[in-house]
Amino acid sequence: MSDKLHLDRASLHQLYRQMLRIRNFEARCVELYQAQQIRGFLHLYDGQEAVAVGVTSALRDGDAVLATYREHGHALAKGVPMDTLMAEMLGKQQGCCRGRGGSMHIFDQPRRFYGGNAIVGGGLPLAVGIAMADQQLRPGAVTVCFFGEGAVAEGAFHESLNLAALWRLPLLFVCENNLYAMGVPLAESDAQPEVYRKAEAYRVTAAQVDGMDPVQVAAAASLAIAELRAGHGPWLLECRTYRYRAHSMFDTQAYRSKDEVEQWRQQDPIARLQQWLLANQQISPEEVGRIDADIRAEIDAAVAFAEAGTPEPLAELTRFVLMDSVVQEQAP
Amino acid sequence: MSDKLHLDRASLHQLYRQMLRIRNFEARCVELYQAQQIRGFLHLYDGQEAVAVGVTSALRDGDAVLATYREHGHALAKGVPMDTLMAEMLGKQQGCCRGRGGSMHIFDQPRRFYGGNAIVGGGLPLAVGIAMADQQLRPGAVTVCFFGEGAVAEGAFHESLNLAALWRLPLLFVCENNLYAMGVPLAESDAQPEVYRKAEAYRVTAAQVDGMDPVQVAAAASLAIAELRAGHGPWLLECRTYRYRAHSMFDTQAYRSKDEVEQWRQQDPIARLQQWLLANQQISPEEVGRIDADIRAEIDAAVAFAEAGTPEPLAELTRFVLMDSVVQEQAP
Amino acid sequence: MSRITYREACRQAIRAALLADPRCFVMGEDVGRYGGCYAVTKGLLEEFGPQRIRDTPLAENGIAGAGVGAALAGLRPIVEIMTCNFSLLALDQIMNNAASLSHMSGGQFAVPLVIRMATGGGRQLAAQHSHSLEGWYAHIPGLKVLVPATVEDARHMLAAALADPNPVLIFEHIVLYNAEGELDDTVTAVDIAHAKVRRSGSDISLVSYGNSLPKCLAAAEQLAGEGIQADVIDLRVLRPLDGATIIESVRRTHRCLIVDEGWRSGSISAEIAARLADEALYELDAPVRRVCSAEVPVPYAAQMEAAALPQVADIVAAARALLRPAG
Amino acid sequence: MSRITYREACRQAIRAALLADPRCFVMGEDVGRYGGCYAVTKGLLEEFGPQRIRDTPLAENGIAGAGVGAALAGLRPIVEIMTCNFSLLALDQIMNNAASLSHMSGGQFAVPLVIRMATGGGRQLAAQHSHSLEGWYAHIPGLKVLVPATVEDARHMLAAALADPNPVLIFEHIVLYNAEGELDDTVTAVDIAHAKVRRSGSDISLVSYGNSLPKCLAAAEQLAGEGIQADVIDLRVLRPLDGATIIESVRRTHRCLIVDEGWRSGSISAEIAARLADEALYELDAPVRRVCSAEVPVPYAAQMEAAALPQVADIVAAARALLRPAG
Ligand SMILES: Cc1ncc(C[n+]2csc(CCOP(=O)(O)OP(=O)(O)O)c2C)c(N)n1
Ligand SMILES: Cc1ncc(C[n+]2csc(CCOP(=O)(O)OP(=O)(O)O)c2C)c(N)n1
Ligand SMILES: [Mg+2]
Ligand SMILES: [Mg+2]
Repeated sequence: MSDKLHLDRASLHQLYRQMLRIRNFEARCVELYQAQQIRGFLHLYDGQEAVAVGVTSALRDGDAVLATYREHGHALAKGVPMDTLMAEMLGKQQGCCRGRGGSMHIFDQPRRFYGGNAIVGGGLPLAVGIAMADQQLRPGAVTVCFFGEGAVAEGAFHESLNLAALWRLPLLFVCENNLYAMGVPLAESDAQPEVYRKAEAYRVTAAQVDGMDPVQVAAAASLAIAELRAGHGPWLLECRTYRYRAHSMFDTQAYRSKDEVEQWRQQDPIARLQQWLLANQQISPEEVGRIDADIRAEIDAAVAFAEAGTPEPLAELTRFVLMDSVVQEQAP
Repeated sequence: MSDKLHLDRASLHQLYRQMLRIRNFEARCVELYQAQQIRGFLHLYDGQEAVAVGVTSALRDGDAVLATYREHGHALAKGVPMDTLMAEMLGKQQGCCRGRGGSMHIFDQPRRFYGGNAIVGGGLPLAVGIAMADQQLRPGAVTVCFFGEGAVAEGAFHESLNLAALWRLPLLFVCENNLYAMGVPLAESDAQPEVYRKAEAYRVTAAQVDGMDPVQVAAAASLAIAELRAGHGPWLLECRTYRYRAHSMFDTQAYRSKDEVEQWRQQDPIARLQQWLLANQQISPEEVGRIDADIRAEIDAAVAFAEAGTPEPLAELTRFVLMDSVVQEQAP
Repeated sequence: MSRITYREACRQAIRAALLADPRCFVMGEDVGRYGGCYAVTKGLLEEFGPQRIRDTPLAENGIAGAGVGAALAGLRPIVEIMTCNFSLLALDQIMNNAASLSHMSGGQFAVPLVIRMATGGGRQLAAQHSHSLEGWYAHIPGLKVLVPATVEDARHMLAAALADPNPVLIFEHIVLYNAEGELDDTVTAVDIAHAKVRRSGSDISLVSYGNSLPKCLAAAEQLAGEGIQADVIDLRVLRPLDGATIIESVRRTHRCLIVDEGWRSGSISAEIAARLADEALYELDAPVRRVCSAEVPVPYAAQMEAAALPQVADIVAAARALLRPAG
Repeated sequence: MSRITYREACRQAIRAALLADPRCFVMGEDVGRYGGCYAVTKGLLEEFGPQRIRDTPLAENGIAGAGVGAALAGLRPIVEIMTCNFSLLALDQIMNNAASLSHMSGGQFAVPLVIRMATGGGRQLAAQHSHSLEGWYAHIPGLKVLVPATVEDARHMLAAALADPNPVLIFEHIVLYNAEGELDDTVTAVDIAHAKVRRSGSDISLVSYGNSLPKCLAAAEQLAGEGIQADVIDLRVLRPLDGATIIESVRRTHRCLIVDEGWRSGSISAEIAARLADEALYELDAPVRRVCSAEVPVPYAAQMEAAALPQVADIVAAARALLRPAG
């Protein structure tokens, strides 16, 4: 593991715990999907946990986050409660979006988690606007927008980076470069496969980091976010990472070799951090066990909460198509 | 004038003649606009003539050109006959688009002039497709796509450069950087105001030239087009230029100073080329006079042709909304 | 009463909104230095400065999305998409985010965003600059769609739109900008829920909006000369559509002609006719007719453009045919 | 006769087109290696190679525009915009270029382009992945809009679309991909101009298309059990709309129910009702009714999604009400 950033024991434990929470939460989601309790598309973050966890470790409560349809990890890392998240996955009224959103549309207003967006690149312009508002209304707050390397080819990426740069917005663009957009490899989706180098076209500061290393990600994010808070304009962070499984729950994966997947699994951020922590006496086997048990309990509770949830009554179908008030501005 | 490219006398005369044709054609358009014979929007190319003329001087007949709503210059330079062009400006059946297009939508199928596009950035994706087809059907042919620096902020620019680069298309992107998009100066529309540097984000070869110097433009275009014909992939050429008048026929021009306009007028490509040719004995005063007279006659004839034209009958209103055949593939 | 242009009414509306709420700002292409492509925002940059009158690059999708984000996070953006022709580039943000976010998030967020755009034909701007897309936008749940036709609505609808917690699109007709009208200074607010009867008559209902309203009023004038009294309804709001006012009128007139600058097939006129065919079928003494734009990309030449768009003569002829069927 | 899935019929159609014309190629996101997001193009990359099965980056506007350009310059592109939800990003190219170019250029160019996209809801994919936009696209002059509902149309419409000199959009319903049907091997071509009566009856016309067709057929079956004979019309082509076939049916049944997965207001069902209210008013013995999607962004949860989309029971109930009005 990198030692660029000197993290204390508690912070390292937190990185480890958060990654494991995400990994195990999603493992349970897979079971629930197979049991047909979760339906629709289910995009797993399996392998990429270091990115969301590393970046959000540098955030404060009032900061905003936007992600994609592969956003369970970002939601959990940003503090969305696991029980309302799981209830949403099951389409229950008790879900954070009352069952309307599902896996691809997780929102959490109190945590400033602005989705969950199933349109590739669709979150980037939103992030620009949120950062604009924050620049004026919440000095010091930053917005982080996560997206895949596939999104980089979309016009929305280009327009958003330019706007953010022109207006020096406190906006961190995080490209989760997992090398594939569904089945299209990076080299066929982008003429410049070093994504971070795209930032030069907007005179935006950029860095490329090992997205399998939560400490390196956290270090880079901390640096970038400190700059953002100081008002120095947007950053682009490219995190090289990998998804272990199919794009959504199933595809033939004819576009890549088993070997390639296996090689990336060798660099698993969770296993490696655990080994490092143990080898360096930063964690005890008992602590490892305790974290594991805590997470298991949290997940069990979330599933129980979700399963006990009720369906939204059909009479509510059209509720919230139009709103009566600007809810996010009312005292909670 | 630059002497990078050693042009013979005839070629220099041709550059001069073409620029003057465009300048004087448009001067007449202004009169016709004031007389309300031309209506709608009228975007003048006044000041930018060196760009279209310089670039097209490097083209062959079978090459394709796309431009914007400011496209009279490109159309004339590409060989669109002045009479059908003028008839189109007047909305006559004898116009190249039978009066349906007008100033902003000049098309000429035999000359492979694919418009005339009133959506900023709208021509770029089309150019990608044309170059794709040519790569397969017309080896050696190239496509040139002209657009303003304002278009560079549009997603379409980004998507098109990436596609062209990935597929190594024979496509020359020509950015006519006249420093303003309507009233917005370059520094406020683009975080990276050195437009040619954007090309690096797609690993596209690029150059920046003085767009007020037709010889420099021609030299750069020749080089680029030779590379394109050899199959080496797309180029971006940024031509720094200036429009002397309002964006369309009238605006208050509060966004720039009279001084600035005056300074650019000092570098007028037509006046400078004329002076240079005279000073270097590359043209005689008589030849200058003859060119002038030729052009005047051509314009008079075009106006006469256009004025003698007839309105498209209303019974034809819906004709060509749907086509019966792929006309461009039939023998003419 | 004061006489002002529609353009000036739009300008006053924006100015008043900026004065009333510090969270409100204008963002769009050439809204600042240039003063707006139709000169609606002229002078506002000087008065309010570049943070509140924000010139943007050309990036319709980015700007629309930024408007949504800014609305989510506490501002009150007035986004100007210069004309609806360019709004096609912003449709993803408008439909998939602005219109969907509230419902999709289970009501956690409202999107108090206003998007203004110019619409319509009639100035020989040809195919790519003459669309009338307001009726088409009215298909999208989660949006409100306003079509001010009078100086009063141009002056006051904006405030109502800004007070609304939902994304509201306002379509201003390019031909109306220069139109003048009397503004009643005692009126300080309008609703954005109802259609309005602009002229009363009992023989036929003429239903329209935007720049078709003055055409209908002119037609009604002519028809009156022939002894035909038209009820002229200004829809004002295309979504949610005020079907009740239309049906109430048809119950009185038993005949309906809808005038709509959108292309005929699938236009808002179709929705109105469909509602009548469902909810007021037995009230109809004649077929429901429509005068719409011809189904062509609007051509440049004057005579062809005029033929493509609804004209007073077309309205008069269609109304007459409904009342005095030939043969 | 052979029994195949709709997906397989789509695949065979593409394969046949590629074999028939060297100018024809497929371009889109994940059409190659991945085999298409709904596995329609599986195996084609291996057979035809990367120049004819071209994987693209994510850039819907760019791809659609490139398709227009390629069509202008002599190729026969089949562009796949993965789903119609993403096509909003391509709308500028579709409306302002593909649909307008022929007319705008005075007939100098045709645009022989086919764009395929998946459409519809019913798989719990939620708001941003469940739009039914085919009826909305049918508003645009210059386009043709096809909605294959049967394996025969899935198999043969593409060839007709490619032979057409105009831009043709084909909407394939995500729920139909797995549906099986009998393909008559003696049929080698279909027209793309006419609606078809899929079941004959004299009591009521059920008009629909796409995934609403099997629902209407199931409803007709149930209604037959109650002694109500439904004429079931499959629109097949939403633009240009075959109004004659609909009106001919209504002349026989005097009652019409339109079933459409689009949002109700401004859907293609509205256009159909409007045509009836104009051209067949005196044939109607009952109001024209519509069963459409609820006007909401389609929600994720199963029971809410089902409630949002047209269902067989809704069709049966609406038809019954038209024939046996309560009270
Ligand atoms: C605009 C748009 N186009 C296409 C899709 C379909 N799609 C969903 S995910 C995806 C791949 C995205 O790849 P990337 O951005 O690298 O993210 P990853 O899935 O690898 O995390 C595609 C093509 C979509 N959802 N939105
Ligand atoms: C998509 C789109 N947005 C906005 C406009 C309105 N508009 C027409 S020209 C123009 C400025 C374009 O500037 P630039 O690209 O620099 O070209 P120039 O006019 O300077 O030649 C604008 C904003 C448009 N036609 N299309
Ligand atoms: Mg990826
Ligand atoms: Mg410019």
